[in-house]
Amino acid sequence: MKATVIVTPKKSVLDPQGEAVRKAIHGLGMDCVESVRIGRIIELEISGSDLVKTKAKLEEVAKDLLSNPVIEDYQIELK
Amino acid sequence: MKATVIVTPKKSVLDPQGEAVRKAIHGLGMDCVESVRIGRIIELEISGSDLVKTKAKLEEVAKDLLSNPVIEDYQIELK
Amino acid sequence: MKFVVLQFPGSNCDFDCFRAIDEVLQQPVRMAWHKDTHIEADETIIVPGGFSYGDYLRCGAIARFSPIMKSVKAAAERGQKVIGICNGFQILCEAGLLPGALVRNRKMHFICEHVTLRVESQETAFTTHYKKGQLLNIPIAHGEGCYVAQPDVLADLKANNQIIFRYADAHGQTSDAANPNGALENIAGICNKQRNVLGLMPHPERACEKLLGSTDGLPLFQSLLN
Amino acid sequence: MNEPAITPEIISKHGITPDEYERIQKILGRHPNFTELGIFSVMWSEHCSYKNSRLELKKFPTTGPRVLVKAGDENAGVLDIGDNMAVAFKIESHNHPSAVEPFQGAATGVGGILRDIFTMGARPVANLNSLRFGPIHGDSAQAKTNRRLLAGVVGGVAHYGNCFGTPTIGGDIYFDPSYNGNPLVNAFSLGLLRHDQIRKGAATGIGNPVFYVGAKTGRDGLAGAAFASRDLTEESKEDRPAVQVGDPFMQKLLLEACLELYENPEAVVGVQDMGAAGLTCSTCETASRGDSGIEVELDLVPQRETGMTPYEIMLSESQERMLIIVQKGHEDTVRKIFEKWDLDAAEIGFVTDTKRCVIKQHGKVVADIPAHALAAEAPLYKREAQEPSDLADRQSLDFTTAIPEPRDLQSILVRLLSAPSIASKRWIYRQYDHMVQKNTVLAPGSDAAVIRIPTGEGKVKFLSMASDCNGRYCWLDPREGAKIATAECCRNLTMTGATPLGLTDNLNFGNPHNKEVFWSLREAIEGMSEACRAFGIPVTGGNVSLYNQSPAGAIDPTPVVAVVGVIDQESHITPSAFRSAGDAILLVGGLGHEMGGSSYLYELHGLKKGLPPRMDLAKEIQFQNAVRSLIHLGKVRSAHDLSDGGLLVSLAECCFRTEEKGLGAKLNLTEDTLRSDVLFFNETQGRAVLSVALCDIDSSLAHFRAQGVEAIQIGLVAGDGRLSVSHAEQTSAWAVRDLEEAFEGSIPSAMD
Ligand SMILES: Nc1ncnc2c1ncn2[C@@H]1O[C@H](COP(=O)(O)OP(=O)(O)O)[C@@H](O)[C@H]1O
Ligand SMILES: [Mg+2]
Repeated sequence: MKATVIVTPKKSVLDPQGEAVRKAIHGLGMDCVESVRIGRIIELEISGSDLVKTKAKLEEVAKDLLSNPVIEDYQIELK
Repeated sequence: MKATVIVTPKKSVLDPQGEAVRKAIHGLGMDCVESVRIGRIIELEISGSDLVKTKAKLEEVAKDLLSNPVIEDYQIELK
Repeated sequence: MKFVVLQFPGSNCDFDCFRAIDEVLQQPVRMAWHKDTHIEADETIIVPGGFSYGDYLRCGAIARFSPIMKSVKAAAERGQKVIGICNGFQILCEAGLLPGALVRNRKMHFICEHVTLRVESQETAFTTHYKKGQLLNIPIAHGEGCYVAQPDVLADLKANNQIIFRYADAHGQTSDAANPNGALENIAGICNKQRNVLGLMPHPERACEKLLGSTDGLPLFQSLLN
Repeated sequence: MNEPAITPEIISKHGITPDEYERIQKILGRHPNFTELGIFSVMWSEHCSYKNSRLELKKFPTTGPRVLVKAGDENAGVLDIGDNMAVAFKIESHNHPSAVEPFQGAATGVGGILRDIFTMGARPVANLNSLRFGPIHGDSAQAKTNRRLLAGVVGGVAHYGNCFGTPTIGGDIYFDPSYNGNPLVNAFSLGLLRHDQIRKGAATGIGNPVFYVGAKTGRDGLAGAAFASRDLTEESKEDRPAVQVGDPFMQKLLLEACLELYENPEAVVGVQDMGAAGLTCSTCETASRGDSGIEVELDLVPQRETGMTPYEIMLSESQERMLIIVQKGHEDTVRKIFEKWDLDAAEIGFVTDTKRCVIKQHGKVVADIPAHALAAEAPLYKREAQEPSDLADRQSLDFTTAIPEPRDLQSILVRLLSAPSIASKRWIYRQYDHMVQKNTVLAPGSDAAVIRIPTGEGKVKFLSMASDCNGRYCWLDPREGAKIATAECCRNLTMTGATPLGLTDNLNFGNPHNKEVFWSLREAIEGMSEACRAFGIPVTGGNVSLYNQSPAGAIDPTPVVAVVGVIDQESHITPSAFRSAGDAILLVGGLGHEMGGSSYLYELHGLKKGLPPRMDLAKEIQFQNAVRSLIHLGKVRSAHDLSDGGLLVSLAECCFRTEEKGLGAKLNLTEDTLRSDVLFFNETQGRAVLSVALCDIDSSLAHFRAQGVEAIQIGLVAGDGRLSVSHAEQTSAWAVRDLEEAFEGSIPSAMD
């Protein structure tokens, strides 16, 4: 199986990295970029075939390890 | 417009971060995870409506700034 | 020999480099703000360590677009000497002045400590005061100093004798245990093909005074005076 | 915008008591609106007003010939170090934010204290951090949580300090179950400045513009100050949006821009950072100090999010922001400098003579409060104190019957060295850039850190600093524990050759409404005051963090102290590790005997019991003066104090980090009235092991005799990499390499 976990900063939380990149993009002449938010994408290869169980476990891993629920949201895709 | 740029480490390049996370996932008891690769997801809000022009410019930004072609691949989604 | 130290927003070893040149090496040196573009034809350029642009996105990724980097590129092409230390090394790689890239340390942590380096080549303007195989005590301080490169690039580096420093143990062995960050083949510093651009993760400017624990970094700067 | 009506629930949700509400009404002459209620609630929170501790804090000695800015007057105290140079330093807690989000909580804690320092006009040149966690070894859920907290906190301290470019050169850390669920994160920073560079935070000059510089305001850390002033409960996890994210890069720019601006003294009237309660605190405090008023239009405040209410803007704790009162006519100087550094600089208001803080939004007044009443007339409480009912039980211990004399010392020493509170902290400080700025002479790992201070014209001085506090001692006897913390910190400095100059403290305690907690707070303050008076060092500032409780109860009383001292000559700087084989080892300060509260009892027998060591301040000072003067005579090759774990632990530590030389020690103790475990592991204060060259033994011993300090030679530095001790016809020996492995391996074995 392949899973993708996308972790992004919560909307109301400061994303200094996104802000720095937005300015840099303006510096490259692309002023039309109004906001930038930067997250992580984690691609996993998983053995086994029990989708339901894997999903449940992955949910836990995403919450406890891959993201920081205080400041980030996550999304899981499993196929 | 909203654009998403996904930057992932090239297969042939060492991804110490992914490796460290794989080990940590095993530590949480999810041994079935065989490999982990960690990339960045960059979400942009863009003003204007010229899709073609924006796409071209974004392509340039993704190549020059958002990714490092030595170690990373990128993918753009624009809508 | 005249030196110029670049200053990016977030550079924090700029004054350390300045002081090493000014106070210890006692050579003329000036600072250049990243928005400036002027570099004298007889200046050796130091791209200092720190966290240019907060190390956001990738270390050095944003700094390489600073106006002064065009002048640095031009100067390098003219054969002027350029040293990138730590974040400076990362910037030079991002700017394409040096091959390869620097990624997160394999244990993910920032590491600040003295390490042993082995001099791999004396054949650069930066290393004439060292001997090949000499062991140096020089500190590192970085979170993303793991050097990586594609196999063909590595082959090139070797073929052209561009690997200048490797991490080694006290006996000079480039063992895995002596590799602080997981760098490919223990690589700590490389130069370009023309041998006038040097990048290294360790901080030679922090190893120029006995009081601070080592003087092994000083010969690097002294080499340039020849 | 419709604001909630003021109901008793809303009032109590803001942590305001009915009495306090009445006081607010009296000050305003009317009911407050919602925004004003929020403003009072943060300004009158414990964190900002010290309402529960201020009466006690008055007991500290705060004056002295070197004091240039006194404790409490500005953002940090300032001390003269000679040659027209001064240091500004302070410690600050970020315990509760770190419990909820360790990485960002610790990072913003470091950011906050750095801002306090450069607000004073100083460039930060050194950081320390004092940490407390629950135990990190084992498979329990609690141990896992503690490891996550430790990793996050250390990562956060490193992230901020490393990027900002100030070396983190030391600190202290202890592990104890009382910190489960309530870790302590205290960050210290020290900055350097010339006397004429001291900046103050007063708003004066009617009509002078008020500038807001730095990061934009968002809904970060809403009501963080109020949050830090409540018990940590399960629900406080729900408070999570209150966590702010730090941007050390932005702050580095802010530092450089501010220091550049200060080079134009004619342009700057006053400076105040925006810490807890951001805009509220900074406007009210500058107006209160200047005996003036301030009027601000919120529409002019740079904002990151849309639709923010006055309440949200005033209470936001967004980081990396400062308020600057500018001399009228110099606005462009400010704008130009901040533009160079790519920072916002917005003129948001002006100084008035109304003595009121008037806040407007869209031209309409949304808050109007007398500045002085708000900032300086917070209620003060004299809390009730009562000695803990079980104190006698805690302190009672019949050591000889409770603990059988061990047969051999072999494994005891190894276990002590691998106790995380004693073991090497390298795993931590290796993550901190402790060398940036190129002035670190003694790095973390020594008794105290030492940095070089250029004082102009090629001249240099050296500063030594350390932080400390043994919470176990304080739980057993807070008065004595606080004295010991102060004395031990000074002792650490003395070992490096330094003379202590001043102290900053962080009082970490539980809920002050608990009489026993308040008693321990009072005891600690009185003990620390007594010690400071004895050493002749002023308290230049500090921080109080109360409500450090988890469901299991209060933390051990933890009055952390950080002391700063000066070394005039390079040749006086003394390391703690042995230097050469053949040197003589002296034990100074006596053999000692006190076992109460010791690491031996705790780590080997699981006992947190007994009367902790007594602190005889006169004797301690006599001892430290004698060691320092011998160092200044150039006779001391190495000096290391005895603290947690006692004599053998200190001796082992003296042998470490001598890899290339492979040093050891050969000891012979002829004393035979003490049990071996008492002799080797007692924690009697005022003691140290020194090494001196053979030719200096007699004169050194004579020196101590003349000063009335006990000293004996106990052995020699060995070149065989072995530590061996003979006592009472028994010899124990260890390979230093094995001991060092236990010492170095302990924390990594839990964390990696
Ligand atoms: N949290 C920390 N951060 C940085 N350095 C630390 C920290 N904790 C301890 N250290 C360093 O480790 C060394 C040993 O500390 P400690 O065990 O408190 O020594 P001592 O018992 O002599 O006071 C000191 O140099 C101290 O600065
Ligand atoms: Mg200690």
